[in-house]
This record gives sequence, structure tokens and C-alpha cells, in this order.
Amino acid sequence: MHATSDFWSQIFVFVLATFIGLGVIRRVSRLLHTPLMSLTNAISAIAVVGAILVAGPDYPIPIRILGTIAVFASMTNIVSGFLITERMLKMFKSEQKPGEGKRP
Amino acid sequence: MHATSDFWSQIFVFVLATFIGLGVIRRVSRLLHTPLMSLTNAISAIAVVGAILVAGPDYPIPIRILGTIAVFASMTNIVSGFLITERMLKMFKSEQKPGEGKRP
Amino acid sequence: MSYNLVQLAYLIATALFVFALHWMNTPATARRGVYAGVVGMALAVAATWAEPEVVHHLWIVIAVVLGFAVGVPLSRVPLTAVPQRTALSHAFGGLAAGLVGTAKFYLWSGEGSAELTGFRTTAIIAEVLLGFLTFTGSLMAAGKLQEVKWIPQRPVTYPGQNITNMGLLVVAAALGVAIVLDPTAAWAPVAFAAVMALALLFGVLLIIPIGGADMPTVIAILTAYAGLAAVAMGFVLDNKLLITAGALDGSSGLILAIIMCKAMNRSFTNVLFGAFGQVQQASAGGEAREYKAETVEGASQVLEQANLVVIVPGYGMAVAQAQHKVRELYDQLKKRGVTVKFAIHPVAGRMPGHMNVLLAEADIPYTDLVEMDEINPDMPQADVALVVGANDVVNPAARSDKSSPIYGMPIIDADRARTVFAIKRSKNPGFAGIDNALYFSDKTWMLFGDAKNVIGELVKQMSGGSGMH
Amino acid sequence: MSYNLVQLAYLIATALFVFALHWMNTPATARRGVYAGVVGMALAVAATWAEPEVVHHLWIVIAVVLGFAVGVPLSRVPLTAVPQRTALSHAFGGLAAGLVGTAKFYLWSGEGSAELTGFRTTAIIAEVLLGFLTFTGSLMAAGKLQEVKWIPQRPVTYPGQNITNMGLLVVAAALGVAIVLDPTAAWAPVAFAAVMALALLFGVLLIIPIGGADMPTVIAILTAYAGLAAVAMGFVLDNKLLITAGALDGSSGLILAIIMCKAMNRSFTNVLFGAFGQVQQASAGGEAREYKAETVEGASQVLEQANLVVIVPGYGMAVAQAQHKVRELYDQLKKRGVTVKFAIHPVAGRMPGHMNVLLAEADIPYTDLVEMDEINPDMPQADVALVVGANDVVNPAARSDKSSPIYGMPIIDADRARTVFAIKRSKNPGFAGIDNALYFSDKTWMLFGDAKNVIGELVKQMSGGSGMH
Ligand SMILES: NC(=O)c1ccc[n+]([C@@H]2O[C@H](COP(=O)([O-])OP(=O)(O)OC[C@H]3O[C@@H](n4cnc5c(N)ncnc54)[C@H](OP(=O)(O)O)[C@@H]3O)[C@@H](O)[C@H]2O)c1
Ligand SMILES: NC(=O)c1ccc[n+]([C@@H]2O[C@H](COP(=O)([O-])OP(=O)(O)OC[C@H]3O[C@@H](n4cnc5c(N)ncnc54)[C@H](OP(=O)(O)O)[C@@H]3O)[C@@H](O)[C@H]2O)c1
Repeated sequence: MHATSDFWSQIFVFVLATFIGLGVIRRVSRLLHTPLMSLTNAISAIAVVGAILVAGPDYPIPIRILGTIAVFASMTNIVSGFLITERMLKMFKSEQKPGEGKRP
Repeated sequence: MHATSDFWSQIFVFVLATFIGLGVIRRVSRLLHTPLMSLTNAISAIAVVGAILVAGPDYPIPIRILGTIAVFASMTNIVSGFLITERMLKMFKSEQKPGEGKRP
Repeated sequence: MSYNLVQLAYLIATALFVFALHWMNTPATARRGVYAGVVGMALAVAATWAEPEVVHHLWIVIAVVLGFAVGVPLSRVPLTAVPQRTALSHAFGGLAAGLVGTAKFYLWSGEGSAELTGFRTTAIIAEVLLGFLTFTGSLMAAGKLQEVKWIPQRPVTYPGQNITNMGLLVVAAALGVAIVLDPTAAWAPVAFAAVMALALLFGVLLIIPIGGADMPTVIAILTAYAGLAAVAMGFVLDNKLLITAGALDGSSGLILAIIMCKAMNRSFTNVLFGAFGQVQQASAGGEAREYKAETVEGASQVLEQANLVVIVPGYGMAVAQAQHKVRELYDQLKKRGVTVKFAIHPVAGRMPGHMNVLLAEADIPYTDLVEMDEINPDMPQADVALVVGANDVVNPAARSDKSSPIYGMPIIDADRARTVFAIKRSKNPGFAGIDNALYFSDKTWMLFGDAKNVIGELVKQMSGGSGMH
Repeated sequence: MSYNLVQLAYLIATALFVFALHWMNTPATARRGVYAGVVGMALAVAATWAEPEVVHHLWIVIAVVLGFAVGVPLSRVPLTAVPQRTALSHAFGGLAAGLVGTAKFYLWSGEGSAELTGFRTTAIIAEVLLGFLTFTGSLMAAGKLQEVKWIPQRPVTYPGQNITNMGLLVVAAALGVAIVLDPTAAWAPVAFAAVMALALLFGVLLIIPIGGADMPTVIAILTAYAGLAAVAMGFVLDNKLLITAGALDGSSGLILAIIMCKAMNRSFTNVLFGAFGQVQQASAGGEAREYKAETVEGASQVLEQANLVVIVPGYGMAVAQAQHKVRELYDQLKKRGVTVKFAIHPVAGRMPGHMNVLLAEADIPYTDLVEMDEINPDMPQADVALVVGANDVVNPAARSDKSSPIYGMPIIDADRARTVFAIKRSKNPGFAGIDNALYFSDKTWMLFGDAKNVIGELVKQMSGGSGMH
């Protein structure tokens, strides 16, 4: 029962999050689709959370090795993802004041 | 623990739903703010679900009376809310084909 | 298994509700939105009713039937009564939430059961507080809007009012905390009853100091409360559908309230505690300056000559129920090849979208209803601005006069049109209770009288006129 | 209690991620979005790391340090390599998801524990399948984009290919079901290993038949897979942050893929199973019609006389790295009071937003980058359309020629400008591998050569010219 109740909370969270995702992404400026790709890239590296929970606890060595590799992989994505996004966005300049720079 | 885990699922659902609400409502056409009020009105009558779960089971009479009144109250909102929204929306006509009728 | 089926139904209902609101973003899809809402609601009710623990059906059936019996007539009210109806149904909503919360509490505390976890109890208290204050508060609001005699229209204020109200709330909260700490104590049921009473009382006191014309904003805020009550119920029953639907309504109320406050250039606190309506007395009788009245004949000629006529409807059009006459005028002018646009101010009238619904009722295509920000740039090209019972929303003081209570509120620039005709019955001010410089400008001509009659006259003139040549 | 703190941190991180993506809706707020993302991520990592059960820190520290060591250089790649980088990091993401899933499975099945509920096991299988196929698939994609020699650029197809792939998938799924039914069986670990192997293999086979130029779309789809893998992990670990973040990425990948397919007027299935790239050989050498070449001198004169010049950049500009020269040209023309706009096609180049980033790199204000739908109405007013290494996105066949493989794909109406200058190196076709009628129209003049050189010449001409008078 606990499992099922959990299960449905998770489904709800998933569905709602998807709604948000679709709503938000559809409104991302076309100018920024390349940075968007690298940003979502970094965010999806949230898998690091799971990785830490496998690498950290007192589990058999082989398990922890898998986890550690996963931490490394995710960490790489986090670092490179955010850095390159920032790098690309720095390049976008408008002649107007940033405030007005709205071109959906 | 179960309680807390439930608790947090519920908080997540609440926060995500609020995000969706803010995103969606902000984009409702100003033309339709009056119908919007009556529609949300009908939707918030979802409380009927809770009311049924109090009026229906084998509970002491006084409890069930409270529930029944609640069912009646919510039912009124559902019926009048949807009907009046529909009635108002029927009045909105465009000279273009509906398809084009987009004026955010 | 049945549990899973119910959850699935709830999930689908949730999605349908989201779509329902999403489809309201354009009139083209709005009706689909209503249907989505209906289906979602039907699904939710069916799924819940089918729950095994629901064994007694008779009472529910009766309640449902009664619900239809009351709901159907309630949906037939004239459009001018829509704000009251909304307030009334908030009252019902609050009541339902409050009752369910109460029932659950006495049920569980009766069993002295472990069901009353700290979290659950907190949620119940919140549900009951929000529910019952929404109940009485909305009733008061409905009364004020309906202008029921024994509910004072004017804001009732007395020194230390806000302190008293806050005090009440604090007491209620304190009691609530006590109950949460020991929900099965002997005194808990009594304390709970006290909380209910305080909530009911607080709802009344919250509304009393607010002027009748501020009710629309209050109603929006009450929508938010009703939504939150549903959320709380969702927490109590661990029901995600309730939580989501409640959150959707909550945000809707919040956003509408914000829009209204922005458009009135006022803050929440100012609306809730400012007793704005007072201003109405304060500066009601501003020294009467010179009005230039115009005859219907003259006006109709000018209108016929015009290329672009912008009609600015306001609360007065609603009061006079003049929208159908306006439609006739619109037709007459169109016949003469005059371009006619309607300039819709976000808070024209007494509820958001008020003017749109009225004009839609009169079959005016919504493609001719232009929002303030879109029409203002074109105002200088307008040959005539015809102000139909609008006042504050065309008051230039909002742009210029720092001392004015509506200073900073965005307005429709009727004063930038070449000629202005203003229809109103008297020299009385509008909702904000202040004089309107527009009426005294030399390009403005007043057409005194009830909007419906005046426009009727105009139409007669024109149809007569068009009959001749 | 600590549990609550962690959950709170996760909740805040979730909100921050939503805002991060929300703020990407305009360049003005986009960078704030990145910071929000960083903070959210830091919060999530810190909260998790602080969990009591995390007792071994050394390895994690090392992994993190290595992550920085590899991540920083990876973020310095030239902009033309961005697609590869994205693919590569999808590979990492998929790997991480796959490994965590594997670890969890062997951990729990080792304990023969009740943790492996049907739901959990299903989620693990999904996670591992998606994770590992994303891993190899993305590696293949990265290889094709990087044009690694031992990975065939051209789509590799053989009869019954799709059947084989589907077959593999079915087998994997069947094994998965078996495992779900009896997760602690003796054979389960073996079966699980088989599933992993099949997933890895499937990833390769999935990409092989897809042409190198279709990779951007594939990458978007792989984003969606990576997101779903994270969601599955969230289900396994009952972690709502993972579920939300995963869902956000999933929808992002989905929407980008849809946009690209729409803009290429192709369907998902066509991209995934159509082996589109083949067309490249098919009609590569269309019978060569008459090109009219123009000299740099002539072109520069015409450009100087123009009032409105619309530059249409394409993949060629990226290949030639010509954006900085383009910037100089832009300055030269501006100096002469010529209005210069850039017409950006949604799929110009090889990834969404490709042209925007390149031009932004060259400091061209994004306010001069105009989207296809906005610029097309103005094209007839353009005196010159300067096509810089664009081909398919300006191919009129998409409008007129029903037989053309790109028929129906929306294009930039360069052919409606008064004069067209087209810069390309040869008579070879573009990505779609078809001839372009635009080049043969009598208003079009070719400037053959590498975009960077040609534009460099133009600039020299002008600066020289401007030097004289
Ligand atoms: N829309 C909302 O959501 C909302 C919410 C809260 C507050 N408000 C406030 O309500 C006001 C709305 O502005 P408004 O310009 O639409 O209305 P208004 O400022 O209240 O003015 C209404 C005008 O109509 C005239 N009038 C009344 N009955 C009439 C009749 N039968 N025939 C002809 N004229 C008639 C009145 O003058 P006479 O009495 O001389 O005829 C008055 O000048 C704003 O101040 C706004 O802030 C709106
Ligand atoms: N953007 C995306 O997300 C995306 C994704 C998948 C597919 N695609 C596809 O990619 C294509 C993009 O269209 P496009 O017009 O941008 O590019 P294109 O159609 O691929 O044409 C590129 C042109 O640039 C020329 N070129 C190449 N290198 C050059 C150089 N160094 N100097 C000058 N010219 C050079 C080529 O001609 P020469 O070889 O004769 O020089 C070719 O005509 C579309 O078909 C689109 O469907 C785009």
C-alpha cells in the first residue's frame, strides 16, 4: 500500500513536471536554443544525486565503483554544461538596455 | 516516516501545481476573465470529492449530515459554475473563423 | 486495484483541469476548456462515489439533486449579477471545505485515533479556518454587491479595527496550535468549535471595512482562499487531485487580484485594510466646473462624419444595460463606413472582463474589442471618443495629477481623441469618487442621461437620418 | 528531521530549475537562469552528500575533482563543436543513469531483498535500458558529428534493419518482464546483464542508419531519453527532484525535436527510420544548369548602393567560421547608412539556434537577428539578399516543387529580394542533397569561394573604397 501510494505521488509529480516543462520550454526564445540544449544538459546531470547515494554508503566495493564512475560522469556534465551555457550567453548582446531586450 | 514521505510528495504536488496555475492563468485572454472566474469556481468545487468521502461511509449520523451538506454545496457550485461559464462563452463570437480568433 | 483505478481517474481529471484553464487563453478554444472541466469533474465524482467505503448513497443522491435544483437557476442570473453569484458560490465552496474539515476532525478525535498526526491536524485547522472565513466573508461580499439593505455599503471602520481583527486571528491560530499539540485532549473538541466560531466571525470583520466597489478585488482574493482551503483538504485526505485543483484556483485568484490591483494602481494591503471607499465621501463633491452639454442631433452628425470612432464603455454601460443599444449604434456607424473600435480598460466596470462579456452578449465580435495598451497609440487618430458610462478609466488626472488618489493608474487616453462625447446621468463622480478633468476639456461634450436612452436617441437619429437620403 | 531538510533542499532545487528554464525565454534574463541552475544543483549535491548514510567521501571527492578536470576543457570547445559536446555529455548522462540502475539492482538482488517491488524493478529496467542505449547512441552520434573516420557518416542500411532493431528491443523488454516477475531468481542477474548488453547494442544500431546531418534531431531525441532515464532513477530512489528535473529535460528534448522536424517538414519516424541522408547520394549530382558568377567588386558596389540588405546565413558560414568577417561587412554597410538585417531560419546550420550563437559570438546585437516569419514579409523590400553558405533554407523548391524532398519545409524568401548574391564554394548541393533553383534565377549572382575569404574580399573592397572619398 505504501508503495502504491508513493507510486501515485511519483506519477503525479512526473505528469505535473512534464506540464511545466512543456509550458516553459515552448516559450524559450529561439535565439537561445543552443544554450538551452547545454543548460538542460547540465540540469539532467542531477543524476549525480543518485550516483552519490550509490558511491557513498557502506556498500560492497564493486557497487561503489559503479557509483563513483557515475558521480564522475554526472559531475563532468554539470561543470561543462553550466560553463558552456554561460559562455554562450555572455556573447548575446543587444544594443538596447538589457531590460528591453525581450524578443520572444 | 510514511507520513513524512507522503507529506513531501504532497508539498511537491502543491508547488508544481502552483507553477502550472501561474503559468496557465497568466496567459488567459483578458477577454475571458469573467468566464475564467466562474470556471475556476466550478473547478474548486472539486471539494465534492472530500464531501462524498464523509457523507458516504458508515460514519455516525451527525458526521454524515455535515458531509451531505458539503456535497450539496459543492454540487451547486459545479452545476452553476460550468453552466454560467458555458453561457458566457457562447456569447463570444468573432467575425473571423474561430481558428484565427487568437487575440492574447 | 480499485485504489489504482481511482488514482488513475484522479490523474486524468487533474490533466483535464489543467487543459481546461489552458484552453481559456483564446475564445476560439475556451468552450473546449469548459467541456474538459466537466469531464474531469464527472470522472472525479464517479471514481470517488465508486469507492468501496462509500456505502450510503441516498443522502448523496438527494444532495446532488438539490445541488442541480439550486445550481441551474443560479446559472441563469443576469450578467450584472455575476459578481454576486461568484461571491455566493465562494461561500458555498468555503462552507463545504469547512464542514468536511470539521467532520473529519470530530470523526478522528472521537475515535481518539492516531489518524490525527501533527501534519494532518494542522491541515485540518487550516482547512477549517480558510473554509469558514471564506464562507462568511463571501456572504458579506455578495451582500454588499447585491446592495442588500442591512449590509452597509460604505466601509465600516472604527479605531483599532485592524488590531482587533489581527487579534482574533492570533487567538484562533493559538487555539489551533494547542489542538495540534494535543488533538485528542478532552478540551480539544471545544477548542475546535471555538476556532470555527472565530473563523466565521473573522470572515465578517474582514469584509466590513471594505467599500462595496472594492468587492471584485476581494472576491478574487477569496477565490485564492477557497483554493487554498481545497489544498488543505487535499493534505488532510492525502488526495492529490484536491491539491492540484486547489492550487490552480489559488493561483487564478491570486493573479486576477494582482491584475486588478495593478490596473487600479493599488496594493493588496491598501485594498484589504485601506477602506478605500471612504475616499468616495471625502472628495465626492468637488467644486463643480463648467460642463458643455451637446444635443443628440449634434452628436449623431459628428459621429456620422467620423472615420474612426472609439467607444469607451464603463460601469455605467453595465448599470444601464446599454450594450444592446450600443450594438445598434455600432451597426449604424458601420453602415456608414465608419470604423468603430471598443477600448476596453482592464478594470472598466466592476469585475475583470466585465465589458467584454456585456459586449459579447450584444453580439459584438470580440475582434473589435481592443485592449487599453493596443488602442492608446491610435487614440490621436480617433475622430470621436464616445465615453459610455466610463469615468475613472478615462480620467487624465491618473496621468498628470500626483495628488489624485488614482494617480499612476493606467487609463485609456480618450482625451487624445479629436472630439470626446461623454454619456453619464449626472455630475456625480465614479467609483474613485473624484472629478474628471476630461469632462471639462474644451474638446469634450457631455450627453447627460441614462446611457441606454441617450444611445437609443442617437440610433433613432441616425436610422431616421439614413432613412431620408 | 535531516530527512525533512534534504526534502526541503530538493524542493528549492526543483523550483530553481524551473526558474532557470523559465528565464531562458529572453536573452535579457537568460544568464540569471544559469545561476539559478547552478545554485539548485549545488543545493541538491550538498543536501545529498550530507545524508547520514553517505560515509565514504574520498572516492566521491576524487570523482568530483576529475569531473572538473574533464568538464572545464569540455566547456571550452569551439562553437562548431557544440553539437558533438552535447552528444558526448548525453553519453555521460546515460552512462551515469545506467550505472546507478545496475548498482541498485545488484545491490538489492544480492540482498535478495524485498526492496525489489514490481514497480521498482520495472523502473530499474527502464532506467538501465534508456541509460545504456543513450550512452552508446550518443557516442555514435558524437562520432558522426565529429566525423570520426571509423564511424560511417553515410547512413548504413541493410534489408530488414528496422525489424532486427525492433526484434532486439522486444527481446530486451521480454527479459525485463521476466526479471520483474521474479527479480530474486538465480538467473535474474544474468538476464539483467543481458538486458544491459542489448541496450548498449541497440543504441549503436539505432544510430547507424541515420545520416550525419540528421544528428541534431537525434541528439534532441536523446536528450528526451536522458531525461526519461533520470525520471526512472527518480522512481527507483523515490526522489522527486530527479523526477521533476528529468521531466523538464524530457520535455525540452521533445520540443526541440518537434521544432526541428517541423522546420524540416519531416516526421519523427522519418528521421529515425527514414535514413534520409541517402537522398544525398541519390540526387547529389543534379544536371548542372547555368550559374551567373559575379565579381567581388561588382557585388560590393551593389551592396553599397542598397538601402536594405538581408543577410541569410547558413551552415556554410559555420563551416567557414565566417561570422567575424560578416561582422566587419555589417559594420562597413552600417557606416554607409545601409540597414542590415539577418534572416535566421529555425534549422539553418546543424543545430537549433546555431546561427544565433555564431553571430552573437561576432558581437552582432541579437536585435538584428530576425526570425524567418518576421523577415519574410519584408523580403520584397530588400534590395539585396546576401546568402552566406545557406542552401536548403532558401530553396524555393520547398514552396513550389511537390516532388522535392524538402517540399513544404518553410523557407526564407531570399528569391523575393530585388537582387540575390549567393556565397558558396562549389556547385555541390546542401544537406538535403538537391539542386537549388534560386542559384539559377536571373536575379541571382554567385560569389564562388569560401565564405570567409569572399566576405573578407568584400570588406577589403569597401574599406578601400571608403578610404578614397
Ligand atoms: N473592473 C474591475 O475589476 C474593478 C474592480 C474593482 C474596482 N474597480 C473600479 O471601478 C472603476 C471602473 O471605472 P469605470 O470608468 O468603468 O466606472 P466608474 O469610474 O465607476 O464610473 C461609472 C460612470 O458611469 C456613470 N453611470 C452610472 N450609471 C449610469 C447610467 N445608467 N447611464 C449612464 N451613465 C451611468 C456614472 O456617472 P453618473 O452617476 O453621473 O451617471 C459614472 O461616472 C474604476 O475606478 C476601477 O478601479 C473595477
Ligand atoms: N539546424 C538544425 O537544427 C538542423 C538539424 C538537422 C538538419 N538540418 C538541416 O541542415 C540544413 C541547413 O540548411 P543550410 O542552408 O543552413 O545549410 P545547407 O543546406 O546544408 O547548405 C550549406 C551550404 O553551405 C555551403 N558551404 C559549405 N561550406 C562552405 C564554406 N566554407 N564557404 C562557403 N559556403 C560553404 C555549401 O555549398 P558548397 O559545398 O558548394 O560550399 C552548402 O550549399 C537544412 O536542410 C536542415 O534541414 C538542420
